[in-house]
Amino acid sequence: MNGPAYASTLELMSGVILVCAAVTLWRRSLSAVVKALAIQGFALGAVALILGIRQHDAVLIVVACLVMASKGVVIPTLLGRVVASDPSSREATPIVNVPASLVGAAALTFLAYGATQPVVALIPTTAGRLVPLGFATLLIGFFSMVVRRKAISQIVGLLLVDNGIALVAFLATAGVPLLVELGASLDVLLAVVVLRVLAAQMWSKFGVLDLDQLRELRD
Amino acid sequence: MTGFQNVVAAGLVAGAQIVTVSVGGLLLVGVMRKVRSHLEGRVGPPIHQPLLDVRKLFTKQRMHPEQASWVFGAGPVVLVATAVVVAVISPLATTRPPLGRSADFFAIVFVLLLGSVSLALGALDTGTPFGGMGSSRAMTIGALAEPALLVAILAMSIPAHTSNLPVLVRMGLAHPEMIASPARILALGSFVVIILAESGRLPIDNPSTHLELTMIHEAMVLEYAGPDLGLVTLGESMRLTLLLGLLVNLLVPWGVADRPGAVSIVIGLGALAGKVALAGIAIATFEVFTAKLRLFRVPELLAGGFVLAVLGAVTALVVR
Amino acid sequence: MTIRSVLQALIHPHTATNDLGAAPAAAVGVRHTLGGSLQLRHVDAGSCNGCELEIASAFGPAYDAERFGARLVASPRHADALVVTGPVTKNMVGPLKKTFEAMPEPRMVIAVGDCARDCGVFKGGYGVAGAVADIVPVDVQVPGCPPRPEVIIQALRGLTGR
Amino acid sequence: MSNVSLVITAAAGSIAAIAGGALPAKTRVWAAVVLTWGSCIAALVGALAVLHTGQSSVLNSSQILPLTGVTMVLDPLGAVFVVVTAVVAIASTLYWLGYASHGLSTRTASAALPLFVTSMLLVPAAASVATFLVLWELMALASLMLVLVDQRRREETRSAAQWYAVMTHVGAAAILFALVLLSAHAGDQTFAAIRVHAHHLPTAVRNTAFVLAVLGFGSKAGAVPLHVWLPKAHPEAPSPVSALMSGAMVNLGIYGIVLVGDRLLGGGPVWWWLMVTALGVVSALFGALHAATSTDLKRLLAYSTADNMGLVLIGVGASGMFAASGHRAIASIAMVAALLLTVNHAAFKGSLFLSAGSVQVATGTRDLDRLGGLMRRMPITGAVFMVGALSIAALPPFNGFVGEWLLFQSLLHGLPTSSTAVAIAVPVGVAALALTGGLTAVAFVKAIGVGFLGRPRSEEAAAAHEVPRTMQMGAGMLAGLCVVLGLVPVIVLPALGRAAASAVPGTPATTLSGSVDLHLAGLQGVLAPALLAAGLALATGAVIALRQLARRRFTPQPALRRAEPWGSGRELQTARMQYTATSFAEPLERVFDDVVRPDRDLDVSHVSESRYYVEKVTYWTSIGDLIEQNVYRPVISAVHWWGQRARALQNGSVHRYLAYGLVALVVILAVIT
Repeated sequence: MNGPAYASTLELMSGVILVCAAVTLWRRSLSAVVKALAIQGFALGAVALILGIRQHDAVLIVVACLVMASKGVVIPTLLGRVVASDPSSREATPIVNVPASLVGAAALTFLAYGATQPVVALIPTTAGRLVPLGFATLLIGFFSMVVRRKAISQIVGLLLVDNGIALVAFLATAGVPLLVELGASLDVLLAVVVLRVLAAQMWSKFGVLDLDQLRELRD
Repeated sequence: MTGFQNVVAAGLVAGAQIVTVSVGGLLLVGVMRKVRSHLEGRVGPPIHQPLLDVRKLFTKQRMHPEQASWVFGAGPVVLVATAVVVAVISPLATTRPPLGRSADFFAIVFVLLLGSVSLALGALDTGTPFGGMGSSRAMTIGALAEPALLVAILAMSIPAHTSNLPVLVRMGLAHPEMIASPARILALGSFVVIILAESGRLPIDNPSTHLELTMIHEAMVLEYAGPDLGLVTLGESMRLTLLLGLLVNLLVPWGVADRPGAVSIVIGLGALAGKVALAGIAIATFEVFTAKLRLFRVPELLAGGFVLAVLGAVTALVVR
Repeated sequence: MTIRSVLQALIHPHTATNDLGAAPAAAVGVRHTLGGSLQLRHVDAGSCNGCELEIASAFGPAYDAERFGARLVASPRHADALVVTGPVTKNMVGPLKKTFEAMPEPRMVIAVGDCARDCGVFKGGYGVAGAVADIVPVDVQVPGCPPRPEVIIQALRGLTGR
Repeated sequence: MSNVSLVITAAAGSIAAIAGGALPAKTRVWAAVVLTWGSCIAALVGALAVLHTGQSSVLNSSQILPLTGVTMVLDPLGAVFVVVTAVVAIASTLYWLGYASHGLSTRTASAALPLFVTSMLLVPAAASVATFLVLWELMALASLMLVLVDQRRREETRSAAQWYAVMTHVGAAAILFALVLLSAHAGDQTFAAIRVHAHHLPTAVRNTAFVLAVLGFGSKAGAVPLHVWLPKAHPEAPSPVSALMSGAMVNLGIYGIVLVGDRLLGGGPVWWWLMVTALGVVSALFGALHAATSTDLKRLLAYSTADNMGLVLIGVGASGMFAASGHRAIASIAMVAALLLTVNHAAFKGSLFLSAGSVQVATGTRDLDRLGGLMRRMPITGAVFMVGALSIAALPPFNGFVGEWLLFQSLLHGLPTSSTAVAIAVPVGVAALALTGGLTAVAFVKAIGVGFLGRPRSEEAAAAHEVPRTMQMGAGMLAGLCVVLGLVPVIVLPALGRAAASAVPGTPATTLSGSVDLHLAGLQGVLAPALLAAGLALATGAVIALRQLARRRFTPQPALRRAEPWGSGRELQTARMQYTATSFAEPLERVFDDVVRPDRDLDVSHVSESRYYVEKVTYWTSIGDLIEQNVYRPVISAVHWWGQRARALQNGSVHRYLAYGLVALVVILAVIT
């Protein structure tokens, strides 16, 4: 595809990924959060796809399809099941209230922008300039793991971190090797499955999916 | 063309835009009501019903509270006047509106703010609990919407190196990829949130509520009657139309007249009407399926809009 | 038209467009025709709420008085006509007068239901101050206990002229 | 000729002070005022000459001050501040004529006010460390005396004066250190010499001097967290003095920062100006938030002063950052924006404080919750306050709007070309500007709507009537300036351009051009405030005409009926049911609960017969200054604690004191040997 179209679609997809990260902090209803996550997965796949087409790199295209499948379909479906099984599937009282955490996300975005400038200077490509967005996604993921109570939100935060890393990897080093990406995805998939089981058990034990309840496991 | 002809042409364009915004604004409200009632399984009032209402209101008696000062009467007048000014100088049908060179986005925002401030003062002048309640809530929401709005403008202005609206629209026409840029899209996303807040639509405010305690905007105008109320209705519909018009022209500028000439202006007006009507239908449909937010959840929504704008600004910086 | 029928089929099973015939001649005592726009303020002066139910259904999907340009509003300042139901109880005399006074000229009063016209079964009750006409000038009367929505809509169309 | 004017200014001012102190009560005030006007007009003439020609005027004299002598150079930058001070002083002394009968006709006041004005007129002309510090201290002392004028009647005044004295002297100490440090390294105490040596100074010295200067001058400008004296002293001072302090004195804090940072040290690294910008952002937000939530009219105005100075500091900081990253043109636009904001602030805050004083005179209270309905009782004062409030809320067609537009433009155009740190600072600045604008709108809609509109909430407010002419004229003068500056800002912009050029080294003098339109040189930014205003006026006329024409078709009689406001048919409707300033700000208070930390108390008492019937509900709320409580109080208590300990040392016994002396002597000897 030609220059401007390539650039703008790439920027657009990276922007979508970042917005989805913000949406996970914005919305209280976990189902909406999971939807945002699915969209993010697809956008990530799209980024890989665009890069692959741009560089005529078949492996990268395969990776893109895998990413879309795992992060766009499988993981969200699993999480969706958990959410569906939990009637009180809302972040009713996050540790930091929503406006504050959104402002925090904005601050983190600026931080990411400032911190990645040296990296950007190293990679003078269209893709390289977008690295800050991936880094911001990563930071917002960490942040949402910190400020949210529900187990699902924790999983979502982890996935945001992973997506951020993946995006940075794609943009910085025109695509990671297939195996690495596969490994990462499977790794996360495993984590999700484990957490899903844990969540199910918590649900059966305490009837809530609130991490504060885990303290009770201690005694 | 001689200077005189220029002046005449500018006057004609201004008149065309004013008429379109004022009459079209009322029709837009009618369309939105029609869509609502259809989705609720009713026939609903005819589309021109708001026109009939306003015409009748102008023939009725004016009523002012005993203790009210001149500010009460000035409120609706200034509201409409600001809307008219914005209708003249903003690039709705053409990218060359009168005074277009000074049609700065920042200026337009503050002219509209003057309108809402004057209405809030009028509401406080009634000396009733409802007036104060309405203006307090409206001003609070307005204050919280302000940062999102200005940062959104900043995000749109960084790539264009100017905050001049006609230039922004023209750039959209010249470089379509600039519209697809995440900066512009994120900024417009937060702009949508702000439009819902500023024009008192769901989920921020329920325009058709009858319970005073749930009112935001309606509570400010409870005291106005006859022509004053007519002006308020007119002004509010004009503001909604202007905001939507700016939104659609920044999002899909195609159809806007980029060269002088009656034909292209007429086409521009038609395109504007079509685009704004579609936006209005979208909002009305959204409203049917949405519930009103609690007043103290509104800051969350606006903070979301703010974050969208900030992300837009950052992406604009990233890809600059 | 198609959208309408489809959506109504989806959302509201029986059609809302049951034709109520042409607009009747302007009702008695109307001083000014409103050009197809009628804003109403409803006051319950002590009704048993039978009339409220009928008014509600007159504005509901089935009868949909709004398509004739009538609309219930939140403040008497916005209203052209006052819809009063029920016999006026002693406690409601003041508020009813205030509401009437709060309306801008030209203003009308519609007494809906037999109680509003002549106190109905409550006539002579110790808490009843009188019929609506004893408190504020009535322009239109809607008979029935409770009046059928069609009748209410007939009266309203008499004012909107549509 | 303009150095002559400096002499006349000083002379007239001192004579005014003496006259105010010496003459009998009847003539005292008039004499002092007229002579002060003379001093102001002389300064005005000189400063305008400087601004017109761009030539600085120099005055050297070794006789006036012993040892050092006096060195005065009035350059365009200083001239701007002289003009602002002179105009505000003329207006508020005019107001003083009417106000004097309310406790300001004492000898102290009549002597201190001319002294205060004159010292403020001369500070921007001071061109040597000694001259500057002497005049600065004179200004501080005179203003302190004026704050204390009311102390017999109100005891809050004393604590306010204490806060003011401490803060202003800590600030003065910081300034003293900074300037002495510089002059010591320069080997000469004139500013010219310091400027020459500035670039050979070691970096540590430059940084220390600048930080100290920012602290010292920042406390004078009311920059958060050094603002604590401001919301105490400004409300307690008599209103003309508040107007002078808020309209003229705080500006000199800004002048000082620009003087040290740009003029003396010739600009510095980016982090200096990032610091200034951060200070500005914090002040703007904190001030605006407290202005929006405070219910005391003059306290509200004082906090909004902190907010406006914050915006000015954002402008100054932005100018410095752009200059440091090498964009002189945009730097000078930002500096012009900062100066324009200062001029505007002097105009509207002066008129606001003066009309607030009129309200206090007419009703005897500043508590918004006890005011209301004044627009009908005091139409002129109400209109003046309205103009000031709309200007400060940055609404067209008034002057505040142009200033904020210029600031926004400078930030916008400075952004794309600047380094990473700046690129992060600028959007934050814009967000702060926007939120401040919104909160200011809330604050002043509250001030007008609760204070002047609606129904009176107390007998005093109900009995209020218009104040003497001179007071109306004093306030009206500045309000008129708001309108003029809003319509044709180009009358001041060239002068401000020259001032900015003389402030930021190496910037073009003409960055803004145009007669009706306002162009940014070489950038796509145009504003036509006059046309905008004309359009608004035209549209307003057209709308009114439309309303009248439409009414002709059918006119019910009477066409306009005044009726009891609609209260849902409630039988009883009292003025106490209106929203008060407290309830108006309540939603905002909730949103920013973590920042303003209001302490509330709800007390419900039941009737003795049954606990189901409430007898009385008492709701009590107050908002303290978070920074004062969490930063200053601990320090004060610590000092107090040490004071207590120190008292243990001295119990009056002569022997113990002798013992101290002996111990000291022994120690010294031990050290020496």
